[in-house]
Amino acid sequence: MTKEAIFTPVGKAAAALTTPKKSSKKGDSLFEKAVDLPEPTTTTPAKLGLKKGQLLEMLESMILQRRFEERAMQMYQKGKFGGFLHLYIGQEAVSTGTTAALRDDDDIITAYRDHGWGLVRGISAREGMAELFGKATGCSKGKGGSMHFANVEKHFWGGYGIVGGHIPLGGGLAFANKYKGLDRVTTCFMGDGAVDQGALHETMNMAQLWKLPVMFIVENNGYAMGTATRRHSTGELWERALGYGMKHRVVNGMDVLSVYEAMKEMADEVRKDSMPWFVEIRTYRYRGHSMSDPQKYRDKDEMEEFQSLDPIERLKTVLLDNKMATQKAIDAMYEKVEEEVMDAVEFADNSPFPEESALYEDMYSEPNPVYHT
Amino acid sequence: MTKEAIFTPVGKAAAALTTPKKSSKKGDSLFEKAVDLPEPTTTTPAKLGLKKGQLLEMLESMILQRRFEERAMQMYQKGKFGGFLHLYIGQEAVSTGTTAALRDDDDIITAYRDHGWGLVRGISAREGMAELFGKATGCSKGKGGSMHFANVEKHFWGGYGIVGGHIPLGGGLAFANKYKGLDRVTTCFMGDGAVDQGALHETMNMAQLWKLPVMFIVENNGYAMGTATRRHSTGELWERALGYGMKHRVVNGMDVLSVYEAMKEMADEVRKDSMPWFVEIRTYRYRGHSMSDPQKYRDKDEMEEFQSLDPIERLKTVLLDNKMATQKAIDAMYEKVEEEVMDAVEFADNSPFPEESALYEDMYSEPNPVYHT
Amino acid sequence: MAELQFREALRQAIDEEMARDENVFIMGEEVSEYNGAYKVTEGLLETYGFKRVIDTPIAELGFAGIGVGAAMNGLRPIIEFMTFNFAVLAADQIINHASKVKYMLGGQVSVPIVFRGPNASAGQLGATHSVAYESMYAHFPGIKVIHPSEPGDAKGLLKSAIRDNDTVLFMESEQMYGLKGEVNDDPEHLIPIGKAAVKREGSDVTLVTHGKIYHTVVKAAAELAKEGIEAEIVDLRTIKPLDMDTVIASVKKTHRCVVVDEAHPFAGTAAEVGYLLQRDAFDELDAPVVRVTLPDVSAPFSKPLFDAWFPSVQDVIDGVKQVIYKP
Amino acid sequence: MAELQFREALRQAIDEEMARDENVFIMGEEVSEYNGAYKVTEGLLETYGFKRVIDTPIAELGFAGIGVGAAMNGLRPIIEFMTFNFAVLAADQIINHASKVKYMLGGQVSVPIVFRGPNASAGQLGATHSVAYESMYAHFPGIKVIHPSEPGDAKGLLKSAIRDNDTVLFMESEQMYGLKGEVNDDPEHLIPIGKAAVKREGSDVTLVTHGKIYHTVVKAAAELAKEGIEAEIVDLRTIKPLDMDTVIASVKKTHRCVVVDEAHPFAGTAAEVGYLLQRDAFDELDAPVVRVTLPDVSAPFSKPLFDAWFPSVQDVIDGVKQVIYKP
Ligand SMILES: Cc1ncc(C[n+]2csc(CCOP(=O)(O)OP(=O)(O)O)c2C)c(N)n1
Ligand SMILES: Cc1ncc(C[n+]2csc(CCOP(=O)(O)OP(=O)(O)O)c2C)c(N)n1
Ligand SMILES: [Mg+2]
Ligand SMILES: [Mg+2]
Repeated sequence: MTKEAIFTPVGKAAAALTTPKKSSKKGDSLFEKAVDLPEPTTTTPAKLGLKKGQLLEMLESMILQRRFEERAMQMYQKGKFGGFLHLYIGQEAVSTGTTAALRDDDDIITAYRDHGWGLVRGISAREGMAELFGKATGCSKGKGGSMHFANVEKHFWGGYGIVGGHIPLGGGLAFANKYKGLDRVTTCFMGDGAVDQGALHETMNMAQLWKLPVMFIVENNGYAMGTATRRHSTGELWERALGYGMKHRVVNGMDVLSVYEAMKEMADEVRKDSMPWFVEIRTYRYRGHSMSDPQKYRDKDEMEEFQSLDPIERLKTVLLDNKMATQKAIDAMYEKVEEEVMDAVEFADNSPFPEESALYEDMYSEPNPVYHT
Repeated sequence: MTKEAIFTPVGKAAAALTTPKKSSKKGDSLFEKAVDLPEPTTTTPAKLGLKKGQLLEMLESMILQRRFEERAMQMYQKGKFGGFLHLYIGQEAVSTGTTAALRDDDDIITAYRDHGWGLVRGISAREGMAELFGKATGCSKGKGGSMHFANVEKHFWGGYGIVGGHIPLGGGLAFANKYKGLDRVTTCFMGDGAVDQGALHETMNMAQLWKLPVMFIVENNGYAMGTATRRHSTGELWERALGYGMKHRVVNGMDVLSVYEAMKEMADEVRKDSMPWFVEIRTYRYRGHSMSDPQKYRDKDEMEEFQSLDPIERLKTVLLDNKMATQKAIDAMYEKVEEEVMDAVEFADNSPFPEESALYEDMYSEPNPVYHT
Repeated sequence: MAELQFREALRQAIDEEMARDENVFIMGEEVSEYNGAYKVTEGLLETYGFKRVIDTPIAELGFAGIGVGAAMNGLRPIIEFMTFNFAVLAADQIINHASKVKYMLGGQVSVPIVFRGPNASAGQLGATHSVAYESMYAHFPGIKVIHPSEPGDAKGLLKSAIRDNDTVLFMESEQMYGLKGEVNDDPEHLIPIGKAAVKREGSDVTLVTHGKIYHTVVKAAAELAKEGIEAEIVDLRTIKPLDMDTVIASVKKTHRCVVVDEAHPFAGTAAEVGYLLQRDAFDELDAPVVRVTLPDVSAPFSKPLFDAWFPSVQDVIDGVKQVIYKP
Repeated sequence: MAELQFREALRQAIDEEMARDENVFIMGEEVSEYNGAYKVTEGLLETYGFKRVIDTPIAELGFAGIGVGAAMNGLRPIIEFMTFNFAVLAADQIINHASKVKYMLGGQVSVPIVFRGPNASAGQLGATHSVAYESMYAHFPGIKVIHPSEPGDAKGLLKSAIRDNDTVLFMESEQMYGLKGEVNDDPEHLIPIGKAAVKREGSDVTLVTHGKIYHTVVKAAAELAKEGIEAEIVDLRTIKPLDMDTVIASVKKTHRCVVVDEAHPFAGTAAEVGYLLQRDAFDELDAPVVRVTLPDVSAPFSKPLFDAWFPSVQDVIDGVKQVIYKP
């Protein structure tokens, strides 16, 4: 499909308005594909320095992220909690590969699609589910909910709901690390939609100018809500780096090993030269944007294609092919995770809501702040 | 001088803090030069299609801009008016070459360093000086002052004081032209300091995505207030275009013919393909940022070097060398301009201030708006 | 007259004004192909095409400013913010540009633009998605602020806003979009900006309110009536210009006033109304004006905390009791 | 005690706090090499070097947010805005991030940050450079707002702001930087945030004010004294938390009050003070609270228009006459 001018759209809508409706058939889809995945890495786990135990941990973590959210969705539908619920399902290789590649004291910050990030960075399923339920036992004491998971002690600085708003915060985390002489790397994740925000431009300029030890990483899942990446951002996302002479890389985000390899290499480099990166990790979100998304903006073919690339299935295959796990062991892992998640649901359900007095806690650091009436 | 990290500065200050003070001598300046001028055009005026009359008009306009501001500065120092006064002196080739290259109904918008732009786009010296004096006869009725010259009828949409704030406005002017099917080109000028604002990034993305007939043009005069371009923007400014796959060009802004040639070519192209440009015109400001600038951030050598490239002197030489004007004619031109400016001062001086009732005019379009008390 | 949802009333207003004037267009995140995040613009793409129903990137500052520039150059943009929480990113274009350009250029241009979208809270959306911004913008000259509570008002006022030659902010609520009400279907029926409406007559106390929390006030008035307290409800509809004539006329009758405002208390609309009442109707007041607002705390996510945070029917009743049983 | 200019008092506060705590740093446009657009930071570069005195690009949203992130991660940034007019670009970082992060993460982080710079008008700078923003920010929870009028207060309050563990906005004025006053030179002398000061005693009327226009009020009080009217001046110093105890104590003495505020009227600090007075000291008031503010019009450039726009000594006197000669 050729590029088109303003006042005419790219992709589905153009088709819908210019061609008669027909059910989409494999092979003649009118969609541009949401993202073109780069080739996954061909380096073996062994060459990547990944031991069997680590790989199994990664698989378990991905399964946990997946099952946690599937249950969360059920609980939402059951009315256990309200608000937005943005599921990370499909993107688990990004959080998992990244966390495995980083040091535990490297800093992570992201947007509101944050459950996976919380779970890989030490928020227990219990604390996570309780947060969704708005309970006092939640990771953010029930004050943040789905969009504001955080585990600051473990260097996960949280999820943020203003698109692009946390990008300067990421720059600031890195600034502080550099100021304090710490060799921590800050990884600032964002959706493809956030790339269009001015905050990114301002922060990238300062990061490059000031040599901040930070990586700006786009999880390009093909869509910002109902708008395909190609409809909201001109060119390719990684090209933004060119404007600042910033190092850049495109990564296959459906393959946890590719993410691991790339993140490891880049993080090592940042630790050495304190120069920032702009990274586009291409991935796919299997679910709607939030809970009330009719998803008319994409077709079944595309979904099926990406589902065939499921990052969990892929890692499973690696493990089975390399005889690092048996099907039985994997089944057992699923069961364990299932129990963990069901336990989390029970925990969340049985946990108390915050006391009403909590309304006035955590606004300020001082013990007895003055509230205006 | 090598690039340095955050917490160590680039340029003068680094030198000042690391080497003993000594008076700067030609040849061993510690400064990086503010801007590297690209080669001026070698195309002759004739080949550019410029007639003698046009060249003389351009010269007169440049002299008028220069003398207008020199007098304005005197008047400011005499206490005839207050507020900021940002002089365009040194940059006149940009406004003059651009306006000569554009159609009269092409749109121009710029920042607060706007006197030159107003004068080339039909604000009379009288209306301009009266505006500075805050008189009712000023181009903006005395309500805007130095930073808000405008002549909307002649498609000069004004000067704006929030750095970067007018960039989306420029995009919007172009959007409206396209919407209405007009083939006008919008030229949105900004200082090098404005390049770092998020508004530029957001507008460039939309302009490229939507094919807006707009040119984003940086007048890189080497400094944003006291901060050298290299200290506030990473890399070269024109490189920003690469991030959006936008067409780009670097232009010698001390040579009015170079500006004319480049602007003409690009504007013609925009009119044909409705694709935006990002342009860096390199120039130099001879005066301080505003009236109270000690200018310690640059050295005399640099100033002298750029003064030797004065765009007015340069055009004069072209005219004299090509026998298109005699020294006598040029002297007469200076006299005429001098009279025009002195008349403007007198006009401004004798003009009435706005009536106090004007305070409540021009806030709203309706005849009797409600004001809150 | 027809019974329409709030979103349908808004859509009808936009549709009629787009049909009437081809310089009117609408722009914002998800307004076009997706039919609007909250379906206000549903179907407009089919009618008006991609030229006039435009999806934007998530770049509030940029597209607000493109709107302002387009308005200066002869168009009449309707800029939809997915919510006014995100409009904070565009505040410079609203406060420093849209509202000031005309004045500082000595009247050479106008900025006939409408910025619209949901404002204030909508349930458990957390601290960054729940803020009421009307008084922030009303503080600055050059900005009209409308915040209706019912579909009929919404339609008539949005039409006036689109036809207005200056900058208008038009505020809605995610939680009102499904609300039904009588809507005038005459395309020339406009409701003037700056006129409050007495929505319930009563002689014992005046309840001044606007926006979504109007519906809480209605319920409170019904409760109070059971106790024999007849509240008069003044729905401001427009925050600025503020129609104090209507408020004062009511207070002259009731001599007591509670302002109910879904905003934080400090220097909000309730403060303004309360201040003006004491200034301009001092001798009419038999008790201090009381305000019922949010607490001075950000929005919590947890349901019971959120419920404690949001002003309730009981809070309104308590406010009324306070002004009625003044010692 | 020493007699210092306002800018020197601020500089001393910053200097002392930077000396005391190496996590304190200052960042903003022209603060370092240029010594500050208004010379507040003059000399700090020499003392603390480029690591702690940092020039930024003109990118208010970005560097404000970098400050917030740095504060979350253990530093104590002082972010200078060249003026608060430009901070509107950073409003999202202040309103949606700095003030809310702690709460929405359930207390896991703090944001000990000071945003400072000149606020409100400074002569003929036109519509976009003359706006008073204190009530806009004070409207939102989680933000403390300080706006002193004299060098001594400025120093003691800025030191408290830097040591405060949460978000503080500290507002100054280009036109006050040269103003001299007595300043305590004890590095441990702090002035608590949230305490107003009675700067002149009087029994006939209370004048509540803050920031630059305090000096207009002082002149008005001197004029009034000539006529035998003794005004008590309460300088709020901190806008939020607002010290109404001190205001009410004064009104209990004078029973009349004029609030003088260099801001636009709608939902400004003056409205808040006026509203609270009628709510919390209704029976103490012998006349309605009157406010003296800017008109509801943007700042004009032209000198006589500007002068007509800015509240004058006479406007304050007229306000007092209004509350004193109440029929
Ligand atoms: C500043 C701002 N504008 C708009 C929104 C509403 N909104 C929430 S998510 C979203 C889409 C973001 O897409 P993307 O960045 O690609 O992230 P993804 O949802 O794909 O993870 C929008 C428009 C917002 N939260 N913040
Ligand atoms: C948003 C904003 N921030 C800060 C300022 C203060 N300021 C005015 S001009 C200026 C420097 C701009 O430099 P540049 O863009 O290079 O333009 P030049 O003065 O060189 O023409 C600054 C920082 C402002 N007016 N607006
Ligand atoms: Mg996305
Ligand atoms: Mg410059």
